[in-house]
Amino acid sequence: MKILLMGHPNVGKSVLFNRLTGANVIESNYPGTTIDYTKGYMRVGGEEVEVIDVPGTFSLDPKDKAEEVAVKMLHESRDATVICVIDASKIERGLYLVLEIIEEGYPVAIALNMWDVAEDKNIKIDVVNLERILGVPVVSTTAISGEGIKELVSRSRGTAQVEVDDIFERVED
Amino acid sequence: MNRRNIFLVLVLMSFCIASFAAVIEATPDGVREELPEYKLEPILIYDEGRDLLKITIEDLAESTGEELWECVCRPCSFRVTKTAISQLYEGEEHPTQGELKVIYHHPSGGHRLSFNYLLTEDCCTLEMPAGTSRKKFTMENYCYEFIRTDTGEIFKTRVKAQVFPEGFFVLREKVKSEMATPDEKAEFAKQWSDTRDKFLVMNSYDLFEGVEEAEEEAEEEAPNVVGGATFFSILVAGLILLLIMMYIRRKAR
Amino acid sequence: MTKLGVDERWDLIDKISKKTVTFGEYKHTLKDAIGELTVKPLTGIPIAIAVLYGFWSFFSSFAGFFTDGFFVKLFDEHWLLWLQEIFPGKESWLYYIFVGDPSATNCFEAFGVLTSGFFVAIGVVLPAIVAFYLILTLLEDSGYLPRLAVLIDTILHRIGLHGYAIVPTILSLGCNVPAVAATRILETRKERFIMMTILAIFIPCGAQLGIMKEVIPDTMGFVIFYLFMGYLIFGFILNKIIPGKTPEMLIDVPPYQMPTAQNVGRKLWMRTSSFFKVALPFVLLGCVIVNVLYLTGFIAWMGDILSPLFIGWFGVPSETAGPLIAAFLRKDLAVAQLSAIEMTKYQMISAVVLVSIYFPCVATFAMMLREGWKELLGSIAVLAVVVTLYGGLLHLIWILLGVA
Amino acid sequence: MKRLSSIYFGILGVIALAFGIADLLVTIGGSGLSFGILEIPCDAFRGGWGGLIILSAGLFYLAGIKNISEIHQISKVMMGSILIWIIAGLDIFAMITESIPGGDRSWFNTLEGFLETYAPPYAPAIFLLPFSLVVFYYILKKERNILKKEKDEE
Repeated sequence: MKILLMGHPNVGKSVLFNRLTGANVIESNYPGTTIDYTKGYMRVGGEEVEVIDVPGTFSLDPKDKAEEVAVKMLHESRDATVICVIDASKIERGLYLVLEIIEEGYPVAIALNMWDVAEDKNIKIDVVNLERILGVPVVSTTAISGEGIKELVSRSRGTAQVEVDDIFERVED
Repeated sequence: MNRRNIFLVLVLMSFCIASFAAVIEATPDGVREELPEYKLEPILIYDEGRDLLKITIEDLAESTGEELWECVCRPCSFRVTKTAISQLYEGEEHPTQGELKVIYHHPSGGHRLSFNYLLTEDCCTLEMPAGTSRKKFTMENYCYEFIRTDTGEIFKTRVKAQVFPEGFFVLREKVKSEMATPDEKAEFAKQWSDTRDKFLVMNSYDLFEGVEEAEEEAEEEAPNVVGGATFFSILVAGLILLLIMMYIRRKAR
Repeated sequence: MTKLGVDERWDLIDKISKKTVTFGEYKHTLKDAIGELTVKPLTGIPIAIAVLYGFWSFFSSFAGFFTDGFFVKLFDEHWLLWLQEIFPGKESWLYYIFVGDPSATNCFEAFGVLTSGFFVAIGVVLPAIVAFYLILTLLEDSGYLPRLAVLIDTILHRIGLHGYAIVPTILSLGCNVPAVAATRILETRKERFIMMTILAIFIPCGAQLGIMKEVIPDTMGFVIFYLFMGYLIFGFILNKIIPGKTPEMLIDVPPYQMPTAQNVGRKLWMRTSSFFKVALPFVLLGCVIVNVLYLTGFIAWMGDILSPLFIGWFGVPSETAGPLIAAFLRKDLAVAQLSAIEMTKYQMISAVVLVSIYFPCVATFAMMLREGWKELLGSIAVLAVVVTLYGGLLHLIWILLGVA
Repeated sequence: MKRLSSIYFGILGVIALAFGIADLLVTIGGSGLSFGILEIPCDAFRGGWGGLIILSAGLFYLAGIKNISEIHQISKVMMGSILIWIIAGLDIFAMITESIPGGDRSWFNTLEGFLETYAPPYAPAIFLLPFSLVVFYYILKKERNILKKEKDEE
């Protein structure tokens, strides 16, 4: 099983990555470019899972080299599950990338990271309702302190493809 | 607005120049001409041509164009150079002109001419200490640093405070700015002559600081352990307090 | 799979967020207010000055504590004496390369690979690098570094770089090797070339700063100021000469947060170990080559050829040819050798400026090679121009000052 | 309460400003000054650069005292304190790193030598440090009455 960690830059992806993969981390360079990305492994339910920290990107139509690499990496691993890391205090910006990836047909799980920052800014998110509408697991996490990481890992294994049209219906009722 | 600034700067500048030029250094009148009984060894120094010069204090006065009784600076610079040489060179070793450098802080012609004559022109540099001028002298003007360029050794010294009588510089300033009363002038002339004679008669370790012969052990001021201990304990207490507060705040959240 | 258009996607998002997100009355927290202070230029610049003061003060105390406090004593009184005893063949050239000259009293002047090579690498550079990366990682994780980049962007843009170029610049104060690697943050080749060149030439590396502090403490301020001016001027010139435009800077400034010890520790370990894996072998290799060159008299021979250039144009004594050539391999050793040569204060300033401009150390050289050999040749060409121009200019200043 | 704190930080700002200017002047002057346990250093780094920062700390305080309860104004006062903590903190850190190694005699310093490095005279920033900590008290109080207000609302 392969997991791609995707999301905007500075949403705490690498902190989450460090939490997930512990020490065995390899700093590698994407061939033909000077963009680095880190790859690591974690054991989930007795199974060895490869986790890749994809360079930060705002959307799937790339504006600079790093975003190009991110999109290539996504398209290269058709079988991967994608964990989208979103800054909970700026949820709309994050959802845009999530929808794009869902449209590409990848099984997705969402980590609403920096949950503590959202609380400080007095933003309340109805996680259960969001999960019902999107049809993908949504877990609130604070990577820095490690809260929510275990739940995110276990629930991301069971996620499946979702149709965008279904989301439209679910958002109406 | 800036026209006023320029005007201000001009006033300031003219004031400086005026005060600087006011004082012309000269021998105060009414000075005792007879010199006390004194016996001083000449300074032995090689000139550029490697032959050994013997310069007595009289040669120094003559060659720099003044009678010996007319100046304090010549005896002072002679004695300080003699002392420096005795500190920096052992036994038969003698300095060569151009090899021994001096940094002095007294603006008078006496100092400049004597050092230039003894050590050659480009070995002597004058550095005026802060807060002193031709009109206003302090003990700071009577400090000297001698540097042996071949070995890099440095001999730092200054004239001891007790060589100058009490209130000598204050009196000098008054006399120099023509505000002294006649008997103040006479008193200054007497003190001036006494000081000059001291430089001729007294031996070097009484005149200058840091001369080995009379080894007065400089009492190294006791390390202020108590002050250090109090500060350190306050520091530690403060850190512990900080940690407790942080702990409470985290607990509260 | 149906694909949505951009607007459809935003409508869907609006609908979703209406259903799930309720914004409480958002009060500006103290943290945001302070965050604003650090970015606005009027208040941001004094804060940046204070942070850089903190950076430097921590760096010198931390590095000083280890180097002067313990390593000097360890290397000079134990390591050197032990080596001088047990190493076979006192006069053999092998001894000379590995232990250096037998009469040396401290590792610093022994110039052997095992003695001064190790001393500089572990005694001086290790604490400097650790102190350096510790602070840099703290600044990065706390979120202040991107704000500093935003603040400095306007200035750096004039020399064709954008704000984030401050990171390689600060990094190269630690060591040029990671700095050259860090130039990858910049997007276009032009920016990367400019950055690498003025970095390798003008920014003295940590070890060299340490040695400078020991060898010429009073004139160090001049040297650094002079180099920094060169950094700006030549950056500006290069930006004008090289075609292509520098893109606008797009940085997402993260919120301030407390850096976590675990994250800082990991980054610190990764950077320090990568330094040792990459730079250390070259540092020691450089030491060997320098000694071999000295032994075979190559440096003396080079010295005679270049001496008209040194005396006439740069106004420094011809013996400095040796250290200047040694500087190619090891900048820090060269500065130490310079201190042994008899020259006036002003000549010393010129010599040290030349040594720090003259050539990056061989480890940086290798890193630049890895980045692309065309860039490397370009950098060497620029370097040659800079050395002759800058050295001559300095000499001219001394002449005008009447101190030549 | 508000009047008292703006007066307090006003005075603190003026003192910090004075110390900053004194630092700069002494550094330009060329010879260090010390009165009893206060010592104004004359080296370009701690005196000049450090002096400049204490000066801006003073300015931050003064800029922050007008209607101090407003969040942006407290942040200026807070920033003034942070600048002082940087200078004073690193001075203390320098003392600590100086006190432990034993120089050429022994590996570690003697107890007496250790304590002696903490002896006065101290740089001006260290005197400002305890007074700059008062800003914490003020912020905690402000947070407490915000919580109280929220409780009243519910």
